[in-house]
Amino acid sequence: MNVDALLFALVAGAGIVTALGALMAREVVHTIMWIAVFFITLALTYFLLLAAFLGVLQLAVYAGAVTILLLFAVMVVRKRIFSREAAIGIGAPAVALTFLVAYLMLEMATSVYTSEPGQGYSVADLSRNLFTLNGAWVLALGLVMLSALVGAIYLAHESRGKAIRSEEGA
Amino acid sequence: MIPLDELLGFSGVLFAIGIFGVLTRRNFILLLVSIEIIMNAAILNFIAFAAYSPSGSPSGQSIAVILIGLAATEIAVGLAIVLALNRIIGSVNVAQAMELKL
Amino acid sequence: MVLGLGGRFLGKASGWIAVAAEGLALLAGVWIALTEASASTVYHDRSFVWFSLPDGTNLVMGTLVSPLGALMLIVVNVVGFLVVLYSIEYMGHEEGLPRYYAELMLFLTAMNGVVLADNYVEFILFWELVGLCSYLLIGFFWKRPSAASAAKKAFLVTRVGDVMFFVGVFIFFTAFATQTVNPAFASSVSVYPGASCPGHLTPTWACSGFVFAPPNTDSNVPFLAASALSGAANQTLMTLGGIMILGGAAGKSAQFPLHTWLPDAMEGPTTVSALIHAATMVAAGVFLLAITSMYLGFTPDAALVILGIGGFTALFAGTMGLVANDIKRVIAYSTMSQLGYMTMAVGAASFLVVGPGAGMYHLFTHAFFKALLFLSAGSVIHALNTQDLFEMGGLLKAMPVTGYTMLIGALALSGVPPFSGFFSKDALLSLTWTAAQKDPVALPFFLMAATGVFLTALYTFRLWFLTFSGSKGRSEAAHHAHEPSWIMRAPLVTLAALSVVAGFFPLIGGFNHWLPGLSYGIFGFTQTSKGWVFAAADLELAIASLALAFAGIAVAFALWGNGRVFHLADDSVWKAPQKVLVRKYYFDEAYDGLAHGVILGAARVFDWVDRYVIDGTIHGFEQVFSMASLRARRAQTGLVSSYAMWIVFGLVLLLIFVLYGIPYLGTLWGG
Amino acid sequence: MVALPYLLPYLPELTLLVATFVVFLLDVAGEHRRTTLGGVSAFFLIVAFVEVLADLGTWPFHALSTLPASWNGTAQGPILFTSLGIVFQGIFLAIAALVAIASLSEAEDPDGTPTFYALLLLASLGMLLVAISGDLILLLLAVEVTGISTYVLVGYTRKDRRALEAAMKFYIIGAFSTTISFFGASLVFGAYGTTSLLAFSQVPSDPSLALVGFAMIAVGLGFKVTLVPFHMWAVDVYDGAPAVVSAYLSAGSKKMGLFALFAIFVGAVRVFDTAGNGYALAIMMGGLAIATMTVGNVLALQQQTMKRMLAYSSISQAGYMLIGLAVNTTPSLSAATLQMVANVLMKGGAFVAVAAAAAIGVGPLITDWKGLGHRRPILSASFAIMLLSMAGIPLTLGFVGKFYLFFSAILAGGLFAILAIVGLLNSAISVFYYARILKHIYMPEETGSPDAHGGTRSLASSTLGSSTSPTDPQPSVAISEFRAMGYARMGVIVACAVLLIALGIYPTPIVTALNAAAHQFVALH
Repeated sequence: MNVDALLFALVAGAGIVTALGALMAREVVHTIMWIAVFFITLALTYFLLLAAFLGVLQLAVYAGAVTILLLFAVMVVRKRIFSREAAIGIGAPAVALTFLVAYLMLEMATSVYTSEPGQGYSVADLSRNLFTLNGAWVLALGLVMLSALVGAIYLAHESRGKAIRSEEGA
Repeated sequence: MIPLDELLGFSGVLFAIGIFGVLTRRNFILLLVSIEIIMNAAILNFIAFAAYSPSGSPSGQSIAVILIGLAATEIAVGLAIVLALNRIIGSVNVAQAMELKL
Repeated sequence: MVLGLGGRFLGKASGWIAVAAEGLALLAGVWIALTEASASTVYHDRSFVWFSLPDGTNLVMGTLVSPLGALMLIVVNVVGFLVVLYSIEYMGHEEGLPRYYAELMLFLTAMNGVVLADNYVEFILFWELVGLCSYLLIGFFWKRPSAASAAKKAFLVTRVGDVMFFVGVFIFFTAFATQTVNPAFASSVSVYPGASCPGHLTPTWACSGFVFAPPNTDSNVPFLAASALSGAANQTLMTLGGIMILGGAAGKSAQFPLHTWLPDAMEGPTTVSALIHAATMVAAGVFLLAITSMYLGFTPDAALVILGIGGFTALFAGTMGLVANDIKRVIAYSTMSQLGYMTMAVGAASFLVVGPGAGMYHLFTHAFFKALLFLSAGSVIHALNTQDLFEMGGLLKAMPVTGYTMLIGALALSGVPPFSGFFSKDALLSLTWTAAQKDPVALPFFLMAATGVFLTALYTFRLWFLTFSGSKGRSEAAHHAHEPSWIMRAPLVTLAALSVVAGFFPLIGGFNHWLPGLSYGIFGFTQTSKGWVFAAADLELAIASLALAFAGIAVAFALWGNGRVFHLADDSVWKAPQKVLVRKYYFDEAYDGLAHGVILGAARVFDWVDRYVIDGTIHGFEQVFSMASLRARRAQTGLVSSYAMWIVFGLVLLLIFVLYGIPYLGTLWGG
Repeated sequence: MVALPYLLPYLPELTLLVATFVVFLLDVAGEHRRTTLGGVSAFFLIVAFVEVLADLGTWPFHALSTLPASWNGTAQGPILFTSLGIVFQGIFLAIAALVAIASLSEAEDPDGTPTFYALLLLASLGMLLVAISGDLILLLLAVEVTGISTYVLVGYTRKDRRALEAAMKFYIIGAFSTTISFFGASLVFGAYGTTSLLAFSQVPSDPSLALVGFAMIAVGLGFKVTLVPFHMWAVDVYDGAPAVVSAYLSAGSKKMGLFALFAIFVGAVRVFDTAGNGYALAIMMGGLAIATMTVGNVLALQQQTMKRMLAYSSISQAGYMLIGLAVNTTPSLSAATLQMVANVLMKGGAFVAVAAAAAIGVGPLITDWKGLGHRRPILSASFAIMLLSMAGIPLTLGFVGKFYLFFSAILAGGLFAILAIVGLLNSAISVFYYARILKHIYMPEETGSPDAHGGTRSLASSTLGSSTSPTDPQPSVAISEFRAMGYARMGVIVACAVLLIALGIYPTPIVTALNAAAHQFVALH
């Protein structure tokens, strides 16, 4: 077993544990901590895959920005929120479906086998690909962000008229 | 380098965990987290496939960059919606918002 | 012609505009029909391309004035005109007249469209429209819940038939699309001007002009031989297709399993009943079978089924007519019964591979006397404001015109010479007899039909005697009855005249090709290449049917004549056989008690079947769907996680399909 | 180098982009009136629509070689112009313009109005991008542009609890589904090494990876198309959202999802069929279509409120249209597109009609429409035409579309006939509930009912409606009917009804155009 495989086993194990931990945590704040670690494990995976730029991006955007965003939301809502609430009625089928999906995914994964060595790319390669050949993606992402901006500002903003219900505790 | 099938297995398990979260959690923020887990599984796939790309093209990484941006954007909108809803029903539990049914 | 069709849209304002428009249409229709009769070629216009398929096939909204179409054109527009005229007074006091006339005009437009369609697509389009108009018109009196539900029922039941019709047409299309027709046969058919397909006759959508018997040729030559198909068509598929087409026709023409809507449809205005549910729309089903009969010729099994359904309906509806007390319902059952005859005749014609002339002949004559019966009934209802037969009686003095015209209609319906019904009924009976000789399977149905002749006379004259005979009425209103004005009388008289003379119409030279294959019967006249010659081969049959008709009239007279009241379908009807014996005032014949016991029993059984089995099935379906709907609604819990779960469920199904199902399919079909 | 020739093909998209910024500028300038903002939006949408029509009229309107080398319609670039895509652009713009005009009659809302129109324009821009995507990722991103915009549009009356709840549900299910489809896209990318749509017609070395990916994409887009069992959000969302937004979702974003399915699966059929020896994709899509038609229709039977009934009927319509993909021939795609054109007019029009009725105080229940036929003849007649069209009654475009669709299934022969038969049976079932509504509308009202004349029971939220409807003495006068329910709204409704009939009687030109477009589309993949 080479070092890569060992490291990956560790990182992947940590990823799975933290993902589950995030979903099982009692407090939402704990969830966010778990998920931040989860994001970091993925970033490590990207480094192992020789995608250093992506790893950095993952750290910055996910482990940084997204986590903060979620934390911010929790702060605004200011509630101790039930996370372990009973999955009423659909718990058993949900678990069954989950295992079924996991099984199918693993089944699919075993069909793939590559013996060729993997490769890394320089940031220059990446940006050339992203901004010339696939510039339309960036454009479309820009549009997504534009509409998200318009929508999020509008929804998060208090309306100019009176609010139906004032915010609690804030 | 990590074998592709193991990577796919990892992302597949993450996918299943995300689905499990979406199905069982009632807290909107946890739902967002679950969806993010799935999205990360997808991004992992793209990066993995880029690493093993036969044509040596970094397209997969490009897509991963785009998806990271997309996921963050999506979360922002989701949080805006949940804040607006929280103002009215005073909860972020989706089980509290069940007026529309049957 | 375009003027005639377009003119119909004008009739939005009120009755007289509608009368004028329909009058115009009548003139146009008659003109078209007469042109057809005298022309040497069939008018066939396929210039209006409705839409084209990617492979270059065009769906054409063509106009085909075929011989059968010309016949129908006359029927539809003559009856239509008279009914619209009649409506002026009859409907004069109702609300929503513009709606009524608009719907009536739309109906007539659609009906003309059906008649002039040159392919099935166009046919289906107008056919559906006819169904819609029927729905609207039955439900004209929205205020009555019964009318609304009757409208719904009519629409839904015919819709079931329509689905079958679609499927049947599709099946025929696929069955024929892959077949090439024997060129020798094709060339022999293409001498007939209606065969518009150049060179070869592939009944595809691009080229599906309805083709009928070659006109004016020796009609003993089968117009289509089953051997015409070079390759063996898939017989099972063809039979299925034929039965499906029958389903469509049965829906429209109220044949056995799909008949339940017609009696209920009597909730509509009487004029509508006369026009739609007696003369035209219901005839569209028979017309459909007639124009399809060249295809049905390929499937003797389907033809036999059609024959059987028709024969059975003829008897079945006849017995039902015997126990109904509502004047309109009696006529409605009689309509069903007569439509059964027509269906039977077309089935027999297809079975024998001859033209569908006999059935169409009956359709033609029936349209007039049935419209006449309905309109006279309407006149009675108009005068009395009741539809119950037992509240009428003795009206002959007060309403002589109505009474005598209705008598003519009744005689025609019963099949008494020289009224038109006799000829056409004789023609179709003798055709069926021929079919029964060829294949004994048809024999029971022929016997049913023959019994039907007796029943027809019986219930028709029950109706007439109860309404008009006797010296005084059985209700207050009946004493004060009076004739309607000339606007209502004129159509009655006209129709009565037509009922008398319509039977002779095929004897007129130049028109006989309108009724292809009509060589059997007509009171012993047989069509040959030399014209109509007297050949007494079927004389026995004619006499037998005449005897049956007279027997029916005699029994009716004995039971109900001269104002006698005999409640055949009393409430305590299970005791009826005893009652018959107890109340045999003037007659002592044993057969009577027996006959009525049997008939009544049959009527009861049929009624029960109708009410519980068939209606029950329809309601059952409604119930099942409603229940399923209610159950399934519960899944819509409002909880977003459960929606997500359904998504995952679907995802898992799809994944299983692609991971295991598709490879399995690969091995299944040999890798 | 001159930029203009390179930009010319993108004229409709650019028009909408300009329109969005004009709306922003107006917002910043303090202009919040519907008449201005909506008018501007509608104007630009119509301009874009005309541009699309001009494109269609002169197809091929430009040589692909004039495009930038990396963006032209080869397998390399993400942009791919197809004539069917242009047709769909027309459909998207038509529904957007319809919604923009109809929404002029909505209540004034100084806060929400600019957002509403900006998002409407952005969502339409996303749809236009979907129609010219030649690349899976661009396509999914464009779908997401529309998705994000519509999530917010659903909840844009943000004080309304039901609307927000609908937005929340829509968002969760939407985000979940798109994420699944991105996961699928990653697998497809892995199998092919590229995301170009044109590449999907080859069979990759690892088909099972691609198949799983395609199945996941089908789930993600099936959510947009409201295929059963991915449909459950739709009913709640259509119910909770403002009616014009429901119209947009039902007639617009659903068509976008269908086009995306077409764009992906028309090529991908070979992967399925090579692995499964024919019929595999047809079985999958056909199964979904059958489930969708049947469940939609059966559930519609028991609905009590008008919007939920329309939602279920909309679901069943999606099932009919999916037949086009299951059959996957030129006529069937053309027929499905024709059915979508019909759907824009009838579903869009019907939801707008619901909004119009709400404006004069008609409640949400189907029974609340009782007797409306006598009070509001124009609205009722138009609505009745739309219902008849949905039921597939002749002389309406709905009939033509449905007929052509089933016919195309028959033309394809074999097992596809099953789809046609199931479709026919379903349209027979659907008559049950359409007829029920018609019956209510044209039933005479009970005497003594408080709202017997002139809609005095005015629960209208619309200021426009509530101010005029009680003083509406002459219900049969067309002018007053238009005034009570808003000129713009009524104009849209009547125009939809008239077009349904006109195209239903003479669909020839549109069918010809669609056939040509579908032919090119199939040949390309």
